[in-house]
Amino acid sequence: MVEWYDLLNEAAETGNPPTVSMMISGNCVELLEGFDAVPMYPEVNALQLAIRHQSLEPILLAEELGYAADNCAYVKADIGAYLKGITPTGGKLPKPTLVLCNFVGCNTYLKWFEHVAEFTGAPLYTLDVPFMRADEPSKADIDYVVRQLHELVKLLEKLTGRKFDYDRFKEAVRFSARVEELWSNIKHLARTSPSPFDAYFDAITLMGPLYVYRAKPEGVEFFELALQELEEKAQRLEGANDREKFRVVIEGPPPYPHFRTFRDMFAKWKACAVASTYSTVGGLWEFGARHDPEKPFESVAMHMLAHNVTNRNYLQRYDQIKRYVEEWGADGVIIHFVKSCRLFSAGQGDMRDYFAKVLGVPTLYIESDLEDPRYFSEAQLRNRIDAYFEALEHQKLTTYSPPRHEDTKRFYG
Amino acid sequence: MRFAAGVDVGSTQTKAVVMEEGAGIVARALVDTGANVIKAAENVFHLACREAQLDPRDVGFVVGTGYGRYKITFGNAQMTEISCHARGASYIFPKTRTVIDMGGQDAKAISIGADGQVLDFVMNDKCAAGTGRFLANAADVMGISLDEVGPLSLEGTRPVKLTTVCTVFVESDILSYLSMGKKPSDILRGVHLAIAKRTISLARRVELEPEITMTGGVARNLGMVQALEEVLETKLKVSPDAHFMGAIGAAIFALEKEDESFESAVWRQPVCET
Amino acid sequence: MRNVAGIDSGSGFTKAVIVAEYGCHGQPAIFGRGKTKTGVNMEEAASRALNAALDDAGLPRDQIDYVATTGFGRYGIGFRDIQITEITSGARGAHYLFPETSLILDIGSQSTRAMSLKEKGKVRTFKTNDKCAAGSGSFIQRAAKYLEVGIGDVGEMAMRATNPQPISSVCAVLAESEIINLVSTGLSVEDIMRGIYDSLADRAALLIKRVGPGDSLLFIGGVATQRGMVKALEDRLKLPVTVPPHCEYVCALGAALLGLKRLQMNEAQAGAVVRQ
Amino acid sequence: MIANTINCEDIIYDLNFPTVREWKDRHPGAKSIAYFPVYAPVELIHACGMLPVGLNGAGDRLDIQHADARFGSFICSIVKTTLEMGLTNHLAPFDGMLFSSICDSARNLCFVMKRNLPDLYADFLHLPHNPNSAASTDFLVSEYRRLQENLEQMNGTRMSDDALSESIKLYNENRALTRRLYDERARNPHLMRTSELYTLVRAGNFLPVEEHTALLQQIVDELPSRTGKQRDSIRIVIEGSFCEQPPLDLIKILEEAGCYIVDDDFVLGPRWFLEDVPLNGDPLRALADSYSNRAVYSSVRHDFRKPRHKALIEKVRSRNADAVILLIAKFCEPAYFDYVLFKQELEKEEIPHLLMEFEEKMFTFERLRTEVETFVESLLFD
Ligand SMILES: Nc1ncnc2c1ncn2[C@@H]1O[C@H](COP(=O)(O)OP(=O)(O)O)[C@@H](O)[C@H]1O
Ligand SMILES: Nc1ncnc2c1ncn2[C@@H]1O[C@H](COP(=O)(O)OP(=O)(O)O)[C@@H](O)[C@H]1O
Ligand code: SF4
Ligand code: SF4
Ligand code: SF4
Repeated sequence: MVEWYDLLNEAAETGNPPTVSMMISGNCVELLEGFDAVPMYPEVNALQLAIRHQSLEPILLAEELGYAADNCAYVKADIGAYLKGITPTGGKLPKPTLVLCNFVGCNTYLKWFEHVAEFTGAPLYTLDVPFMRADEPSKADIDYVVRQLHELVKLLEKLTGRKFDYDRFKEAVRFSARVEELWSNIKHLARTSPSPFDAYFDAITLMGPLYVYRAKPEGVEFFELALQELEEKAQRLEGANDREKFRVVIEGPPPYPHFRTFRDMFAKWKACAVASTYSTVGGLWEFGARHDPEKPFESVAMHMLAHNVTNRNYLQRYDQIKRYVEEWGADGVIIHFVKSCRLFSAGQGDMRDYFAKVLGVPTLYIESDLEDPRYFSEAQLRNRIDAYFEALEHQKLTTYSPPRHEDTKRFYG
Repeated sequence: MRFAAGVDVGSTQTKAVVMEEGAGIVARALVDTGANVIKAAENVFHLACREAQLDPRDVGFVVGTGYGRYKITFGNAQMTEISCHARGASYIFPKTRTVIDMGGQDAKAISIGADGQVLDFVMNDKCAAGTGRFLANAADVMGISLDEVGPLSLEGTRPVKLTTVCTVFVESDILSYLSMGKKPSDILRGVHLAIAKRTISLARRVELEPEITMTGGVARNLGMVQALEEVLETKLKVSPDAHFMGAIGAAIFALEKEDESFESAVWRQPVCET
Repeated sequence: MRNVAGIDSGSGFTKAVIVAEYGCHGQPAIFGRGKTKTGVNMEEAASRALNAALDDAGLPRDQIDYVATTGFGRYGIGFRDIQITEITSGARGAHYLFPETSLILDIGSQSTRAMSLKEKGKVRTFKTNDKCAAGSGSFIQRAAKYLEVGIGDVGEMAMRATNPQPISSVCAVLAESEIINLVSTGLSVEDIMRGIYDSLADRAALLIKRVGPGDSLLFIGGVATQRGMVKALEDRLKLPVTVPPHCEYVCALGAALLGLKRLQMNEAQAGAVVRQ
Repeated sequence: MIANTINCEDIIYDLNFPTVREWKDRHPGAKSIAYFPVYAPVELIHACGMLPVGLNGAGDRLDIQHADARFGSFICSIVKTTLEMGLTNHLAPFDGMLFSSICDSARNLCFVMKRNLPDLYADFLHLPHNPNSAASTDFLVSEYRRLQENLEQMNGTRMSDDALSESIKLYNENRALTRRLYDERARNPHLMRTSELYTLVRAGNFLPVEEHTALLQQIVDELPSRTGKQRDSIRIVIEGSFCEQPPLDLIKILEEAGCYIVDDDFVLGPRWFLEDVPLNGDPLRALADSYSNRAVYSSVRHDFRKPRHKALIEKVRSRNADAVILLIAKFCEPAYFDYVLFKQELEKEEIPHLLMEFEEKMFTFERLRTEVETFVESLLFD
């Protein structure tokens, strides 16, 4: 991570290497490799600020500019920080060569990057990815994205003055496929009890490297190491917490400004997240999807369309969580509503309704925010979380077993 | 013969119940929480003991609940009011599947399973809109006692539509309706319906499966019970002990404590968290 | 020589001000003030406030040529000639008292308003808070009740705070039990009161920041009589905060001044008609 | 029933959708498709022999009892009232419901509806956000084609290109008349009150296009005979109500407070093309191409060739308006975001503006009345 920020700093100083801001979710970083360009992820900046307790100041500045209290605080923090010249590491951030809005689901992306382009004066390209309205992307969907990817290559050649290196691109896709394989294997380790790692809190710390190095040999190295360590831990039956009492699936982003406090509320109950939707924002691979070096453009398109949680529709997310509960053997589902994020949160009440009422899975619904420290009421969260685990405990004594797949029909497909 | 007690330190009123194994509830006590939470808890506990003709030392185990539970100095353990209200309700009405608790400053809905375990719950505790306090304020403004608001509201035929849910501003709302010459009963009916709607739309987040039991102090307000029933279109179970439900649940847990059905975090010793 | 009455029918209190057209050296000047609880009958409260002001000015009722109303009850007063919103009138009144004013905060019993002015005391932008008591004067009234001190004294007490107690609750009602707990843990009323002012100041600051920058703030409305609140604002905003004398009458004053303008305009037009 | 201006208000506020029911009685077996009120290809639905109906939420005429539990805090009212209608069987007259990629809330609503109302055909259209790309029109053609096939399947009959051209023609006429009325209002706001024009246009959401066109014609014809005198009011442009609609009473309050509304983005549903959809060539492609190249801008349509804040300024100038009121639905995130750039641009151009937040389900307007009156006063008094 640090090297990455240094690289960005260098780019800011020297104008080299070229940098492209884009969204983490469903990104096409492999394509950038073909130009030796470095990705910049405003989301990472925003969440780094939040973890470092630096997010409130830029948020307030943004609100003075007219951003509403109810706008996504990621955007407010990012824009505010840009205008204030704040960066997570204190280093410089370059003016991006291109602001690439890879639109995968979240409509806020469109606004966010429109504003970044407006404020930085950098050129903007919106790569429009059709939302998953059916189970699988249609041919038209894929063609549309692929054609835009080719347009993007032309544009980047113009902006960077560099020729697109197709072989580098193919190789990058190969690295990605490998990293995805490793990451998926890590995720699957959580099926064993005790789980050697927490697939929410620990997974999030692993996500940084995943985004920055997915398409690079460094990424492969890093995750081979990580997998090995965790496998050994699993061998020794070592859990994430000293003793695994509850296995839960967590939906929704974490409250970064209060990350530790939040984590402790679960640790206190020896509850371990065995899977989480948020850790699939970068890519959803535990169900087998991979990039394919033989069809680089198509597979990048497929990744953007179908293999990241944000571009998948709500019912597909229900299904994903349901599979986690069943195949990863979880006792319950925690839905963390974040005020900022309508993509994740709009309709989570219905999700709760589905899991609690239709499937009968013990479900906890809690609210805070992923970036704005003001929306975090410790006492209320603790009260709810305690009550939830008190109940789970009671149920584990009585007879409760997570529902099996066949108990409930899928909605479509 | 074993005794155990539950103390529910609520935001508005503090309740205590003493139970005897086999014999059920042997004593109840209720005091206003007031400024000194610790004191209130001790008073109510001793009152209950006195009524049970017991020396507090004869009470084997005390479980504290309610928002002030961590403040209880003499308690052996705490549990959240959610677990306790559920436990109490299903003790009094074994067929209870849903609990609606309306207290002084919050409202909860709890969905419970066959043997009283909590399946799901929601609560409103960020904004006092639509809680017991709302009613208490309304009563103040109209210069009538809490016991009267409910019955009076039942006489209302043309409920008014409140323009605010804010527990503070509802006062001026009511005043302006009075000045328009609206009947107090109609105004109160409007107030009760507004709260009922608010509470139910919160409660619908959990499975509203019958039987539905209402607990908490507001359950003593017939007007509220009736308003809820009207919005829900079903009858509610309301026990004369509704106000004590949290304390009852706590007392039951306290009795259960002896037979080691649960080990674990629930039984952490009192730690004063602030 | 004509007299105009401005009546601010606020949700808590009704205030009346009488302005004479040529008071001191040809300028309009304040002749009298009156204040009363609004209660349920705005019209009646308005007459009460007006009469008080008349007594104060030593004028009979029939000497009033024009009545301008403002505040949330402005439409509820039958004997008005014109109604103006409390924001416009507040701005105008403030401008009359302090012509340099560019940034104003008005905290009343049920609402908080921030406004920035352009030339001649016209409103440039403004923001008002949502109907939530946590940001308004009635919060203080209730707090005072719970702390068992008079509303007249809370402001001074807060000035003596040594370590302010932050209030975590965002609700005026829920805050009360928090306050009670603070009291029970033996904290001083002074420190608690200051904590309440700080949370109010935080909310007010959000509004103020949204109406734009300024190098000083004029603070009006009943809450402005409370020095603790003034201090809290100064600390939070890092700006000098001025409070005009009789700060709760500023809206009524502004209404009177605007009313006077109207009166003069109408007559000018009437005159024009006659001349034709 | 032939609609007239008198009962427009009843039409748009009746949750039993009498006009839809009547149409269905007159066309046994024919289907009707409701659409979330922004950018829907009504022509396509019409050409399939179905009745397209723009749903504008339920306002304050339906207590939200169930929807709050599905869409919690921080979500706009129209999403909740629309779901509430579904959960309380108010959508019975409709055979399907159409959503499009306007915002996250509305999109998630589509799938929540799918789950809660399995019998209702709910479809989601992805409208392209990259009109710069040559590929986008091709894509939208395929997307419309997909919708067409689904509708044909519901009907069991094919839709002919001629039918589509015919529908486009009908809607072109209808939109031309609407544009005409908008121009008339801008010229003589005292003769064409917005509260009237609004109900008139909104009624188009619930009437067969032929009927609505007749209705519009009737008003256009009678306009010249109207008389009245100008009040001293300010000419304002309304921006931000493209989706959730403000209560009619709020619009009336704006007018009472002394605003002549000379342009607005109310009920975009039926009137979102700025010019006629061309009738030469493949009609479906013409329709798709018109979305990219002839559609009115709004906070939920992204076209980086022409920033929305520039478009707003143009609108203000061309209508020679004095000020802009950004009338935004509470919790409408697209509108919230655009406010920032609108604000900047308006300030640069020194155009006075006011931000007002409303909810379709609100019924008291004290605070908003005070805000708008202050705004008017700040422009009129000196
Ligand atoms: N006799 C009564 N009639 C009607 N309402 C009552 C009565 N007694 C108490 N209440 C209501 O019950 C509320 C307190 O209920 P309680 O469950 O004790 O709240 P908490 O647990 O938060 O203290 C009071 O706010 C009041 O509105
Ligand atoms: N005697 C007093 N001393 C200090 N503060 C007061 C006094 N009387 C009223 N207040 C404060 O002023 C507020 C009312 O201010 P005001 O501007 O009159 O409100 P409104 O115009 O909305 O009625 C009250 O809520 C209270 O906080
Ligand atoms: S709305 Fe959610 S997904 Fe979109 S940018 Fe904000 S946090 Fe990310
Ligand atoms: S609206 Fe009233 S009750 Fe709700 S938070 Fe604000 S002050 Fe408290
Ligand atoms: S009002 Fe705004 S947020 Fe709500 S559905 Fe419409 S566009 Fe989306």
